[in-house]
Formats: sequence, structure tokens, C-alpha cells
Amino acid sequence: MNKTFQKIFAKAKAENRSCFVAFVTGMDPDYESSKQILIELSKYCSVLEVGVSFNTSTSDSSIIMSANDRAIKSGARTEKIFQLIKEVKSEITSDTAFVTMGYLNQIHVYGIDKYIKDCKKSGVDGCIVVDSNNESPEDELIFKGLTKNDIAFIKLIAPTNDSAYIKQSLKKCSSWVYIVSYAGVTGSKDVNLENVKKLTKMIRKQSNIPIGVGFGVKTLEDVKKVSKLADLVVCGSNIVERIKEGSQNGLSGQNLAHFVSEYVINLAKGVKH
Amino acid sequence: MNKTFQKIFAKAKAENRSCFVAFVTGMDPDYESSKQILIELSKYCSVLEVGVSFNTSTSDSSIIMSANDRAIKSGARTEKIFQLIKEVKSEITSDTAFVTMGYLNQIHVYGIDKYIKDCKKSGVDGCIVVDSNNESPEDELIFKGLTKNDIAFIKLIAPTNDSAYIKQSLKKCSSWVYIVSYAGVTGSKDVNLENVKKLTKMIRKQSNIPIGVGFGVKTLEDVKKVSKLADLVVCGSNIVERIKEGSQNGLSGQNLAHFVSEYVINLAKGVKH
Amino acid sequence: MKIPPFKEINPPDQLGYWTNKKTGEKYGGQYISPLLIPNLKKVEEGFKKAMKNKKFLAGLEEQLINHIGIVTPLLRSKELEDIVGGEKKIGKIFLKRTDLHHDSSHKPVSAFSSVYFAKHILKAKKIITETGASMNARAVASACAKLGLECEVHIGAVDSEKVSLNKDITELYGAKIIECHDSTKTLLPAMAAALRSWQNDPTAMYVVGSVCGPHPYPLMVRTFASIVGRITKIQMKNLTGRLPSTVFAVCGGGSNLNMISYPYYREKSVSIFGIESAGKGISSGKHAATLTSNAPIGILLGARSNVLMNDDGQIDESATEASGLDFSGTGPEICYMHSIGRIKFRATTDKEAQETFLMMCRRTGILPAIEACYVIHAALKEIKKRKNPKENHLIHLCGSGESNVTRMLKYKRENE
Amino acid sequence: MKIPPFKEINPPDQLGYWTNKKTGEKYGGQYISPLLIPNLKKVEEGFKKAMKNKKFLAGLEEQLINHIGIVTPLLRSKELEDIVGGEKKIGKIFLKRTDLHHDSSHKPVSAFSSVYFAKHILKAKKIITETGASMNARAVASACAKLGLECEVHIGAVDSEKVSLNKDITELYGAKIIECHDSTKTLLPAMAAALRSWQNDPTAMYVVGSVCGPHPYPLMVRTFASIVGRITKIQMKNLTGRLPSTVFAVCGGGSNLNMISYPYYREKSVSIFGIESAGKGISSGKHAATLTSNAPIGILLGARSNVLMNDDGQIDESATEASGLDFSGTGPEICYMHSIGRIKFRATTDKEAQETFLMMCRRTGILPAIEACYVIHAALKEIKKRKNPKENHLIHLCGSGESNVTRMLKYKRENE
Ligand SMILES: Cc1ncc(COP(=O)(O)O)c(C=O)c1O
Ligand SMILES: Cc1ncc(COP(=O)(O)O)c(C=O)c1O
Repeated sequence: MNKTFQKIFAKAKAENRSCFVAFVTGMDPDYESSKQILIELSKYCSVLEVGVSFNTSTSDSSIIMSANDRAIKSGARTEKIFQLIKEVKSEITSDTAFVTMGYLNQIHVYGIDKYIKDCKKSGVDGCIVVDSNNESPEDELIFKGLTKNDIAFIKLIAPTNDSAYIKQSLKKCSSWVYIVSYAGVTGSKDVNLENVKKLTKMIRKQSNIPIGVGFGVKTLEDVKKVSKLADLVVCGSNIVERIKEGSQNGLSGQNLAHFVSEYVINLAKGVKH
Repeated sequence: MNKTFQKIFAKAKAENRSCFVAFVTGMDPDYESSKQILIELSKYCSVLEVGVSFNTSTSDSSIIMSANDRAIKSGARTEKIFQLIKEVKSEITSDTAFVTMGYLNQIHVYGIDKYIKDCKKSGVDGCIVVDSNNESPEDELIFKGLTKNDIAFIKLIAPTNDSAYIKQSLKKCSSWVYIVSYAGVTGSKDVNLENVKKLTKMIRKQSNIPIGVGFGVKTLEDVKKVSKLADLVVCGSNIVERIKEGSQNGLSGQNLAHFVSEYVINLAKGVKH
Repeated sequence: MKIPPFKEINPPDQLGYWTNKKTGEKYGGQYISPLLIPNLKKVEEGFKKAMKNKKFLAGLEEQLINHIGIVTPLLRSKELEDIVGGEKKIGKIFLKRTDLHHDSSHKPVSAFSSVYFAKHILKAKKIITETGASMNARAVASACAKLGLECEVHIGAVDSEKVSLNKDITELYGAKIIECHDSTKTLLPAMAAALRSWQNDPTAMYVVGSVCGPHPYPLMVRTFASIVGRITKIQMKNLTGRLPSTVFAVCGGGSNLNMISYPYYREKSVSIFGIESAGKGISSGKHAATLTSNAPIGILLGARSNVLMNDDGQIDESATEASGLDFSGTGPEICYMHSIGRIKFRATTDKEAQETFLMMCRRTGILPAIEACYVIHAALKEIKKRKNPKENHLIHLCGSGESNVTRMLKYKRENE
Repeated sequence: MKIPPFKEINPPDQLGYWTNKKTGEKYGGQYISPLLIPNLKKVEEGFKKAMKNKKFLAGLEEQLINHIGIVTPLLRSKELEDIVGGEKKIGKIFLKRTDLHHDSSHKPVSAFSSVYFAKHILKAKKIITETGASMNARAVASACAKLGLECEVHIGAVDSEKVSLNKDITELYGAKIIECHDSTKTLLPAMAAALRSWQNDPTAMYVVGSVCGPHPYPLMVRTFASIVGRITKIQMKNLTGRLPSTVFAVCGGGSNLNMISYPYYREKSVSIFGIESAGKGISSGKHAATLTSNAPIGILLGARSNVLMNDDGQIDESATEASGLDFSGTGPEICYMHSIGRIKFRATTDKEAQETFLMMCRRTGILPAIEACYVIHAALKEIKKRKNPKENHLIHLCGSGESNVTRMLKYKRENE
């Protein structure tokens, strides 16, 4: 298991809580604001999931897609996201873990080896590659490369996936696995606790890997409920919406960061058991 | 031969000239004006050809078709044209012959027998039915009816008709035959004297029926030239245009009639040999 | 598919008349200015020669099959059967898919044949035609483009101003489009203008848009077009083993009705139905239902036939949502078949046709020409009434509705 | 016509990859969020079952023949031969007339097959698809209307605002049209939106508009569509006694190229050409010529294939007059065939295609889809170069141009 995650999980256990994961699109709405947001959020979140914008993603909601648009307009590129994470990491003192979330095409174009090397260099602790098929040669390369470099490969598992698929995915996850609470896109429905219960039960039977849950986690109540079932609680769309709102109201940099963290602080409170 | 035509031809012979035929659409632009025009023109023309407007004629130029439109708008119907001719005839003293020019559908709807009876009653001296095919049963009925009532059946002959067709047509013409100077619509080209020479020669070989010539006769020069070859010279489109012009300038009734006759007087001068 | 050769089973007489023996009434003929008589004689003689010219007939057939695509499917429509009660109640419904022709209607069959005839038999260099909704013009212009003839199209100025997909395509095919400003500025004066233009240029050939006009046009057009009926008869036999019980086609001028029904004229067991447009209702006077409304006989565009007209013989304008049916007359052979009772007539209102259009789109996935919707509506009504599970019904789906889309979408949005 | 059954001659591996043995490069695959994996598995398994299900295959074939009308003519075009020097110099040119299909393009073949598959094999009640120029949407919506399935179409808001005959027809067919306001508001985000919608509703089935998308779509679409190629191969044999020397088809996503060329993959004597849109010229960067411009390999919409993209992997927008070709990728099997040199690629500029459109209208009387004009131009150029009177050339005329009329008439008037 990746070192940062080890620390995080240990601390959370000690504090009898789950870990709060905040998703933001890297460089949304711009490099500097995004940096301030990440720095600020690192104070309240165990994990920061940073989206690498792809203009033709097949799985993001319109909320995330417009964040991607904003980021690309302000110059988001893979190497810029690495730079962003590196700079943020160098300025924070907490043990916050950083996870990149992106699509395979950009990694492929960047070069899988180079991507992994740059993850390492910039302090990325885990990677989500939404459309990396377990059985593809690329997935194998990424898995091997990340493992060698002690970076977590975080796989998504949906309630509609069959047990064979889940088994396959678990094999490649070293630090934690990401359960999607419903079959749908982020932000489109409410978190489905029934699905989560079923899936966590199933996974815990075959593995003691920590489990993260996302999709539909919007309110403090949601966080509290999911916390009871999972080790990590992921909140994305609503944070992204908050960034958009602040930015549309003319906020940027530190101001925007505070506007966002205000909202996140409240949510993150839900992780206490 | 129809009595009026007999007189007309005799007089023309005596005066060493051909006969001038003016065409107007009956009731163009309205009943009263048309009446005044006919009365006025009767002073200078041997024959007046009165168009019975058909809204779907297949052989009239746009000039005549718009005259038809005007006439129909002011209430032209077959019986009205009979009434018009009758009234005009009762008010003039000259031997001017009256010829109706129309299409078969209206005669068919009016009833062929009734049509002929009303021709007789209203003093019509001859009939042109543009689309009455020589071989049709209707043509036979019209021919018989007109002959019995001593009304001329005036057939059109085109330069493109073959000799069999011409023979057939001549058989049904008692007073005169109408040569079309070119294959085309009225008013679209200049009178074709070559065609006229050929056709008159051909007809004179087999008959001594008087010959009228129309299509393309527009100027005094035209009238003079055609006069040398034919017994009747028909002028239509330009007279109709003159009516339109006068009418558009606000003339009607007597004023319009004078405006038109001014033009016709000049043309009619060309008939002197 | 081997297409059986044409056989004349309903010839007009020498002068182009079909005569109802009971009433003595004649239909057809050649009522035209002497100026056009020679042009018509040339066509008449050429047509006789052509029908005996094996090379011409084979060449034409090849082009009709491979260019126009006349071997279209005969589609069993379970969807329509279900709408009127299902196969077990009303039998089977077959749609002849002439909507799949090149240029998307039945018109190209006679248009292409006529232009091919003009080129190869008459050696004409130019074609003159008229148009209302431009379906005919499009078909004629296409044939002229392919066969290398000049094409002159007369269109009423009022029709010309309407947005028209078919008119635009006619222009793309290179036709010269001449606006006609006479009279009502619609189809009838445009036809007159075309005939006049032919009068001016006897070396050209006039092509008519339906089984109308002076002899030999009604005869020639239906003879050329009947190839589709012959093919359909075989397809029907192959699919069902027998003749259809009913044949339904819409009737504007009558060409698509003639085309599909001709091979059954002598088959007593086959009921033939011609469907007209009742417009806003026959009693409203705003319709195009010449025969259903029992219009009197007149002489229109060179032929004796039933005609919408007033008591002075002036031709009345027809009125219908379907521009392809917007015609005040009907072809003479069709009028004759009506007079002897061999073809029965029904009429569908515009509203009924529009609803049928929407139904066809949504239930069968077919975009029919609005013209075809008049026949579908009436056919379904008749089939439902007959309620005979042993019957096979043949409906002529005579065109595709691309050019109706704008108006019909507006109708849909306003009415749903 | 007896249509020979499908034979797999170019199978991808289990995971949906076609692998170039020389370079080791893989094309295809299934790169998609885990949320869609079960949906794809269902399609994959269903497809395998379907291809062994004789009743399904026979039923589908019957509908394709009688409803879509896939047995279209193969037209010998003397007009085109003459344009490039005549039969004696360049041999014979044949046009496969899929423009005569129901809904006027090749798209309905795979669209109808996919919806028929969804209904009968997957028992789905709803179809989700995306569209750019709405040709695919029209075809899918038609199939859904006929087969009684709900139809949901995703379209970019920018595309949606354009006047579009096909979009209007899609609406008439009863499809629910959902505007996509993401990103460029064009085809690619609409595809993403469709996939997301499928993610939300796994009981529906997603239908793709070309031989693209994750496994098994490229395989399934080309397998269904290849029936047209099989028919054409027989027609060619019947007409000429042998295989064609060349086969030409335009290439957007690749479905019509795949459709017509598949049966010749193993026939070494047949040269196959795929024609792309060079837009304003490849060097201008404004084009859709993925393969001709040697675009790198990427992962687009679930499959490894050549992709127009920048050095960060962001997909570049393609640019072409032909909305049906306006796509930044190419189907994986086609990319594979390109990589092994079996299919050669050429590109035609917009200007060349537009001139070809006008030429086709005026010289052949055919109104081609603008997409088809790219292939005709390139084919004539290649045929002229080959200058071999013994050759028979097959050109895929993949659609009819009704929806291009407004723009093309404007072009004609401005340029003549
Ligand atoms: C599709 C279609 N159907 C029917 C008609 C009616 O004509 P006809 O009765 O001559 O077949 C037309 C005329 O344009 C048409 O376009
Ligand atoms: C007529 C036509 N041709 C070609 C294409 C290109 O697509 P593909 O390469 O998938 O056949 C399209 C796409 O819409 C089309 O409509």
C-alpha cells in the first residue's frame, strides 16, 4: 500500500472516522485559483482527487465537463496538472493524499512510463483512469508501473459489475477501491446506500482493502450515512459547482479557495463516526 | 358563304383592298368600354374578332391571357359576349362582320346547339374554335350547326400542318380560312411572309376560298405586306396591348375607344393595294 | 426478375378516345390548336414505333431498373394490419414502395421514359414541361441531365415563390425554370405556357406530368408507367400466390393509380380504388376530388374528361394540402374507368391525410409523401369495413415525404 | 436474389482488437468506464447469440430487403466513364445505389439491424443514440418507430440549431431529441452524452452511428452492414462475370466503406480505396482526413484508433463541408486495414466535392449526398490514372443529397 494512504488510514482509524475525499478539476477555473483551492482543502480532506481534463470524456456529468472546459481554456494539460500537484504538495504540511482522475487517451499520448514517472516526481499517491479496461494491455502497463512505484491504482466498481469483474479489479487495487453508488453519471442521482451495502459486503468477503464510495454524495447527511459503510467518502459535483459559483461571482485565488473550503469544511464534518 | 362576308369581300374587291380584321377580347377591360371599342373599330375594320375568355386556354400568348383575366374579372361569360355583340351590331350601320374566337370547353358547357342558336340570334357571322379538332365529334356538330345557320366556321391553319390536315380543314371552311404565319404563339414573333406565301400558294391551288393571315402583324408595314398576299389581315396582340395601355392610363368607355381606334385607323390604312 | 412485356388491354380508339359503351360518353381525344397537331402527330407516330422497337424497349427497361430503381420492395406491413384489427381480422396489407425510387416518387418512371423516348425515337434536343409542386419537374430535369437534353420547366409564379425542395433540386439538375405570371400563376397556366412554348419550338418535346393532356399523352404515359404495375403483380403472386383482393392508389392526374392498377383491369376479382383529396371537405368546395364530387365532363388541356369548373366552363382551382394532387382534372382513361365503375373512388380530407402522415412516421417508420397519406387513410377505412381475413390488400405508397417535412412538422407541433 | 450468409474473415480477438502483426499495434478494444462494462457485455453476448440465431437472421434479412430496400441497383454509369475518357480507355464504372435506400443513405442498414437486435435479442424497450448531421438519428428513429421502441437522440446544441431536414424527420419519427450543451456542443460531446445516458439506463440499448465505439460495436455494425457488400459482390459478378478491380467508398467513421469492401478483404486482385474529407486542404489543419493525414493512434470513444488530437491528447475538432464526415476518428477495423495497407486512403477537398456535386446533378441526373461526392471525385481521378480498359470499377454512392440542397444551391448560384 502507498505510504501516504497507509498514514491516512491509520490516522482515520485512530480518530474513529472515515476519510473525506474532495474532487476538483485541476486548474478550474485557473492555475492559481486551483492551487489555492487545493492548498486550502488539504487542511480538511484526507484525499484530494484532481481531475485531468479530457475534452471528450465519456463518463463525466455535464457539471464536470464544464469544469473541464474551464480548465482547458485556462491551459490545463497533463504536465500542468503534475506541476500543480507538485507545487501544492510542496506548500502543505498535512499528509493529504493526491489522486489523479483522468482518461486513458491523455496518458497514452503522454506516454504511460513517463506519466508514472511524473506521478512519482510530483507526489501523486494514486491514479484513477476511468476508461482503462482491466483486460487491456495499457491497463496492465499502468498497473505494473504504478505498483513498482508504490502508487495506488484505484479502480472503479459499479453496482452493475459482476463478481468476475470485481475480482479482476480488486487484484489491481493496492490502496483502496472506489465504489460507485449507482449506475449513472456523477451528480445525476442521490447516493444509493442499498447498492453500497451490497457491494461493500461482497468486497469485504474477499478482501480487506479500504473502500471508497462516491457518486451522489452531496449533503452532510450523505457523508454521515456513507461514513458508516465506507472508509473513504468522495464528494465531487457539488464542490465543482461551488467553484463555478464562486468564480462566476468574481472570486479567484485565496478568496475563491475560502469560498469553496467553507462548503467543504461543513461536509467533511460528516466523517466522524 | 355567310352573307356579311359576301358583302365584305365584294366591297373590298371593288375597292381593290384586303379586309382588316381587328381582334379584341370581349369585355376587356369591361363591358361598356369593350362595347364602345367595338362600335368605334367597326368604322374602320371589315371584321371584328371577339375573344371569348377562357381562363385555361392552351394557345394564347400572355398578352391575350391577361386580357382574358381582365375580362373575366369584369364578368365575361359566353352569354355576355353574345349580348355584347348583339348590342354593338344593333348600334352600328356598317357591314362589319363579327367573329367569335374561343375554346371548346365553354361551347361544350354552353351546349353546342344553344351556342350556335345564340350566335345566330346575336348576329355572329363566324366562329373560331381554337382547339376544336377536325376529327372530333364536337367539331362535326359545330360544323353542321354553323353551316345550317349560314355562319362561317373559320379554321386555323399553321405552316407546320400537312396537306391532309389542310384539306380536312378547308372542307369545313365556307367563308374564309385563317392562316397562322408562324408556328408559335400570337405576338411572339414577326409575321413570316415566306410561310404565308407557301401556304397561300398551296391553298389557292385547291380552293378559291378567301384567306386571312394573322400572327405577328404589328405595324403598318406588316399590314401592307400581308395585304399583297391575303384577303384578310388580322391584327390582335398589339390592339389588345393598346387597350391595356389606355385602360392603365385611366381611360374607359368612349375615351378608351378613341385611344384604341386612333391606333387601329393607322394600321387599317395598310389594306389598300 | 423477368418483367413480362406490355400488353394493351384497354386501348383507346384511333383518335385517342375511350368510349363508355353504355352512355356513349367519350374520354380523351386531342383538342388542341392546329399549331400543335403536327407535334402531337410526331409523338403519336414515334410512340407506335417505339412500342415495336425491341432495342428501345430493352434499353429503357434496363435504365428504369438500374437508374430509377423500379424493382422496389413490396412490403408486408404488419404495423398497418394491427392498426385496423390485425391479420386475423382483415387479412394482409402490402405497401408497394415506389417511395424508394430515384427522386423519391413514382413520377420518374414516366418522366424518364418520356425523355428517353424523346432522345432515342424523336431525336429531340430539348424537353419542355410544366410543374406545380415540382415533383414532375425534378424527375424530368433529372432524366434530361442524364440523357443530355436541354430542359425547360414552366412554373406558376405563385408556386415558384413557395419554398420547395423539389424546385431547388430541379435547378441543381440544370433545368431552365421559367416563371409563368399568367392568370392564377399556378399549375394550369404553367401547363398552358409549356404547351405554347412547344408551339414555338416544334423540335423540342413536351413532357406531361401525369396521364393527362391530348392524345397520345395519356396513353403513352400509362403505357410507360405500367411497368411498375407489372412488376408488382408478379411480386404479389410470389408473396401470396395470387392476385390481390384490393388495389388502392391516390389520384391527382391519375398516373400512379393507372401505373399500379392497369394490369388488373380485366381481373374481375380485384377491386380497384382511386383516392382523391377532399381538401377541406367536398361540400366546402375547396377540394381536388374531381370524380368523387361528380364533376361534369369538359375539355381540359386537350382531352375530354371530368373537370372542376363553373357553369360558364371556366376551370375552377382545386384546393388541397397535397400539392401533387392540386389539379382540376383527371386523366381521361381514369375518368373512363370511373364511368364504367371499374375503379371506385373515395376521397380523404386534408386533416385526415395529415393525421395519417404523423401516424405513418410514428408507427411504421416510413416518411410518406403527403399525397400517399390520402390513399393510406382511405385504404385502412375500406379494409376495416371489408373485415375479411382472407384478403390481401395492395396499397401504392407512391412517394416519399422529404418535401412535406417543414409543413408537417409545423402541423405536428401545433396539433400535439 | 439469394444472399450468401455472413462469413467472418477478419475477426478481432476476444477483447475486440485487430492487431497489426508487423507493428504489434492494436486497434479496437473496450476502453470505457466500468459502469458501461455490463451494458457492453450484454450486447456482446447478445450479438454472439444473434449471429447463431437463424430465425433472427432470417427475420432481419427479410426486413432489410423489404423495408430498407437493400437490394438496390448497381448502375453502370456511362456518363462517368465518358467524363474520364470513355469505356475504351478506363473500363467500366458501376455505382452502388444505396442512395435509394429507405431514408436515403447506407445508415439505415446498421441502424435498423441494431434496433431489430435490441428488440428481439436484448428485449430492450428504449434506444439511445447520438447524431451530428442527423442522418444516423433519422435512421435509428425510423427503426424505433417501426419496431415500437422508445428513441432518445443526443445532439450537440450547435448542430441542433442548424436547419436540418434529417433532424426534422427524426422528430416526425417520434424520437425524443436531447440537446447537449457540453464542450463544443457538437457530435463528440453528444456521443459522450449518449453513453452517459446509457450509463443511467442499462435497460436501454445504445446504437452507434458508424463502425466506432467500444467493442463489440465496430464488429457488430460492420457485420450487420456487410450484407450490402455481399449483395453487391453478387451483382457485380452477374453483370461482369468477375470481381471488380477497384472498390471506392468515402470514409467518415467508416461504416459505408466497411459495408461495401468487407467481402473483398481477402480478394487480392481487388484494390480498395477509402476516401476522406481533406476539408480546406490537409495542410490547413481544417479537415477530417484522419488516416490520409497520418493522425496518431489514440483512444477515442472506447476504442484504440487513429485520432485527430493535439499533443496533450485533447481531441481536435474535424472540419468539413460534409456533416456526415465531420468526425475526429475512424473505426478501428478501418484503421487496422489502413495500417496493413489493405485499404488505401485518399482525400478530397470540400471544393472538389462541391464541384463534383454539381457535376453529378447536371451530368448524371443523380442528386448525391455531399459525402458521396468526396469518393466520386477521388475515384474518377484514380480511374483516370489507372487508364485500364479491362477494369471494372465499383463506387459506393452511399446517400442521396436532399439535405444538402439548400447549401449546394447557394454554392451553385455564388460560383456560376
Ligand atoms: C408523390 C405523388 N403522388 C401522387 C401524385 C399525384 O399525381 P398522379 O395522380 O398523376 O399520380 C403526385 C404528383 O405530383 C406525387 O408527387
Ligand atoms: C451519406 C453518408 N455517407 C457517408 C457518411 C460517413 O459515415 P461512414 O464513414 O460511417 O459511412 C455519412 C454519415 O452520416 C453519411 O450520412
